[in-house]
Amino acid sequence: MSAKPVSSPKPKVLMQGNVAAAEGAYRAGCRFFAGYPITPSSEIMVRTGELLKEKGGTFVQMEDEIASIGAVIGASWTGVKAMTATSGPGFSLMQECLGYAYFTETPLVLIDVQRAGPATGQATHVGQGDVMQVRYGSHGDVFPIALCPWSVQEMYDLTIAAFNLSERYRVPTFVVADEAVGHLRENVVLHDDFEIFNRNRSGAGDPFGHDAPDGVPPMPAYGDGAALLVTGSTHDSRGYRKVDDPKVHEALVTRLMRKTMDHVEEIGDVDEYMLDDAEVAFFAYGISARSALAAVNRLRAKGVRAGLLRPRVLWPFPAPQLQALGARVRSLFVPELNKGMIAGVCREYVTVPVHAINQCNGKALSPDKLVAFVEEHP
Amino acid sequence: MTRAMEPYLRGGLKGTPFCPGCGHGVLLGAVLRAVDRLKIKREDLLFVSGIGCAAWIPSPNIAADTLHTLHGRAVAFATGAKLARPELTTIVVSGDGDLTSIGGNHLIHAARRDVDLTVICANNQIYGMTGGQTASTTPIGAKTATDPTGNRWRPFDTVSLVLSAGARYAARFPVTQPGRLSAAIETALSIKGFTFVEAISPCPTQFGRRNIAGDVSKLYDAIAALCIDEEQARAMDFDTRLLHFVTGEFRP
Amino acid sequence: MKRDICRVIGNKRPTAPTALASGLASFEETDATLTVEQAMNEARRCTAASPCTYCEVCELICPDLAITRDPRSRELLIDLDYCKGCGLCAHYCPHHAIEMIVDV
Amino acid sequence: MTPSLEALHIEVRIAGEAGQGVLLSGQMLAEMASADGYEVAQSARYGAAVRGGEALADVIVSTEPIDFPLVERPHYLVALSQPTYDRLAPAQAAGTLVIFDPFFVKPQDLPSIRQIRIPATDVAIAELGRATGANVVALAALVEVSSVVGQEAAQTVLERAENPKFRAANRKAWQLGQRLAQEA
Repeated sequence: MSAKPVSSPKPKVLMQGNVAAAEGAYRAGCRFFAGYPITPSSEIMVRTGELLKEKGGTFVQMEDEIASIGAVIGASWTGVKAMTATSGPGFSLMQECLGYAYFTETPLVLIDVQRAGPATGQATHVGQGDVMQVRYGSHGDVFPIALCPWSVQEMYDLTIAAFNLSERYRVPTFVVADEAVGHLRENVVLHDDFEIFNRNRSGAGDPFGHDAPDGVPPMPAYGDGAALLVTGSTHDSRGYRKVDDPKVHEALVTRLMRKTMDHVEEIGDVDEYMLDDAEVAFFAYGISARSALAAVNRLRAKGVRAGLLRPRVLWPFPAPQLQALGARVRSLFVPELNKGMIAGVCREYVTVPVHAINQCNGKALSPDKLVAFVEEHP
Repeated sequence: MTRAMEPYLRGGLKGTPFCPGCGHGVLLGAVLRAVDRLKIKREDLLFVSGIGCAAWIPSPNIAADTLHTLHGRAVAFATGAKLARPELTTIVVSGDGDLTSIGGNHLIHAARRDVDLTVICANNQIYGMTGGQTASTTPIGAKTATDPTGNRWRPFDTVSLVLSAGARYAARFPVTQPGRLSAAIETALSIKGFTFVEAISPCPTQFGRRNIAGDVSKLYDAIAALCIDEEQARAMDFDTRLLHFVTGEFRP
Repeated sequence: MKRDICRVIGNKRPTAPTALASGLASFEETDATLTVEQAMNEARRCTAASPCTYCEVCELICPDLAITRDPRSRELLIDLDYCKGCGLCAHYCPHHAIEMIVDV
Repeated sequence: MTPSLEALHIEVRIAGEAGQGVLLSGQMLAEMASADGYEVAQSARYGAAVRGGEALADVIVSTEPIDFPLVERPHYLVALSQPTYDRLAPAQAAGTLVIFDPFFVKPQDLPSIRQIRIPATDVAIAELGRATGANVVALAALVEVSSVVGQEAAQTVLERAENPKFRAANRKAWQLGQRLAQEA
């Protein structure tokens, strides 16, 4: 005999995280994918390829990750929603072109399924070592938007959100997943009632202009007759190179920063669990947040008032929420599958002790390890 | 007064950014004349370039959609744009260093995939913009900033390279033959699939000063004298042939 | 500051005697006495005022697209605003119709 | 360990070598649990090589939302290779049920855990004519012993195979596994 839970109002399907991301991308309107195989992200490429071939769209497997992101940028300027998926080493190869994408304000989505690095590291095992690469990996001043799913459901939901944010702000947007979530299979509801945002293609103003109050200029597409000038060199509002003009460069970099940083409230998204009366709190993302969630449940069962603050959007960093939390808990615990990358950032915003719980063995943190750590650091 | 090919040139520019006598300007004219003869509308054109002097041939000079990309990446960006919007006539114009060195892998794979692009390589045999360093196309013995006593490495034969990778058409002409060069570009543009034209484009500033005494015309004459046709090439041994430019139109 | 510029002998722009120009355009006046070929040779041979035959080599070789042809008169015009003085037009002109002079 | 209508949380680990169909078994079990209306979390652990090396397929079946989705303490361990058996079986908590295939595994004397011998590979070779069906035989035995998912849901998933040849083979393998479990 088997027990059955109350059935969900919407049909649930068992699906792998990477596949759910592909489904989300298609639902968001992605019609172009260029990629190069790399474990543990390859299922995204395979499934997106199937979807685009079945339902219409363009799929191309390129010669390497540099070409993949280059093709995505080229495609995006023709007006299509475009994306790629990769993992750590491939992500590094893409950083040059990502700098170009920031500077030319090209909407695109990149899903990075993190594995244990550096280098080839442990290709099939989980790590969270790219959370700084996504923030600072490219050259120059860049202000990315990065979302961190912790479940198969969020692989779907946040991929759609990533497309919306990218189209809205003309900023390359990242889904920073990890091997554990990417390869996980869970029940997922493929909601189809999401609001989908499409870029402003025909609005008034220059394609790189500074007039729009929100700093996001309209973006015509190739073939629209706009005789677009797109360049990765410093450019004025119409796209003319101004490589020696200090004012133009300053104004452009400042506006690109403000597009992301002036909209932190609109972009930001955190999940709070058991924080109302929490005395200690975890700050965690991705699979480590699942470890923390279980740890909170187990600590609560033992009478410890623990809670979890989980950034769905890791970059821009949820500083206000973290500061507010820091003002009311005794200490903060930051479990990560790296040597303390985000714990270091947390220390910039709170004065209470920040305990980094780090593990780099290719495995997710066990909730019991977190429970024991919290008990040892009351 | 007006300039030649005025309708295809972006207004409000003070002329090209090239050095006096730069072959890239001649190539710009050859490209535009080919486009003009084919009556391709400006709004149906997309020019993609990489980084370097040659990348400035289309951007910002040509009054059509342009994509001025990163060093070496022009063909990759163009592949994405062309696949996403096949109705655009997509032309890559970039330099020898850009296309065959840092971007060599993208070039051969675009040829292999038979992406419907026309890639025009402005081969000035040197890295011009960065100060005259040796390129993968620098002739043996030529002096550069990084090989002041003469380059010892062989140059790429870009035409053979792309043909073996699957190009449907490849041509090589010096800008000293602007009519034939432009005709080859016209032919390339009218063939569906991956096509390639190499323009031997003298660089008076970085290559000429180091290698050919005298003014621009001496450099042009020297380059023209090295251009041979296939028949002449067949009569040469391999090492001698390497010192020349085998011009003509080539098909697989 | 001195700058090399290109310029046609005797003129700032290439001009040819009217008779020759119209002769090249239509050959109306010469048809009666000369064949087309003879007329062309005659035009090329005559260097009295301007040896330009409107062959357009200069237009094709100019790296700055500074040489255009007047669609009506067929005259070749050099826009000195765009000329950088490289001298390729003069070098390649088969009839030595362009001379480089120093512009002070 | 019969599931009840109250909260249920069962963790299963199928362990063997890559190429044995371990990962596929895990996916099938997860599909069955999902078809049965449970919350499911299925994960895998394997090396970079497509063939050879340790492969673990983990499944959590629960009536509640699953907080931590990776298996920590399996209630059931299916061991299909000696190295995984030797590494994992002795480390199991008391009460864990270990199902091993004697074709690959020579069991140890482990008094604190329960062990069941399921000769899935031998039976697959004898009755199906090939060893590759052994993973389904073992999975059927696990389901029969544990009732972690209902037979109806299991059949639904088995019948999803597109190729009718596979459907027939699966059906037969499943019956063999059930019989082995009942005999064990």
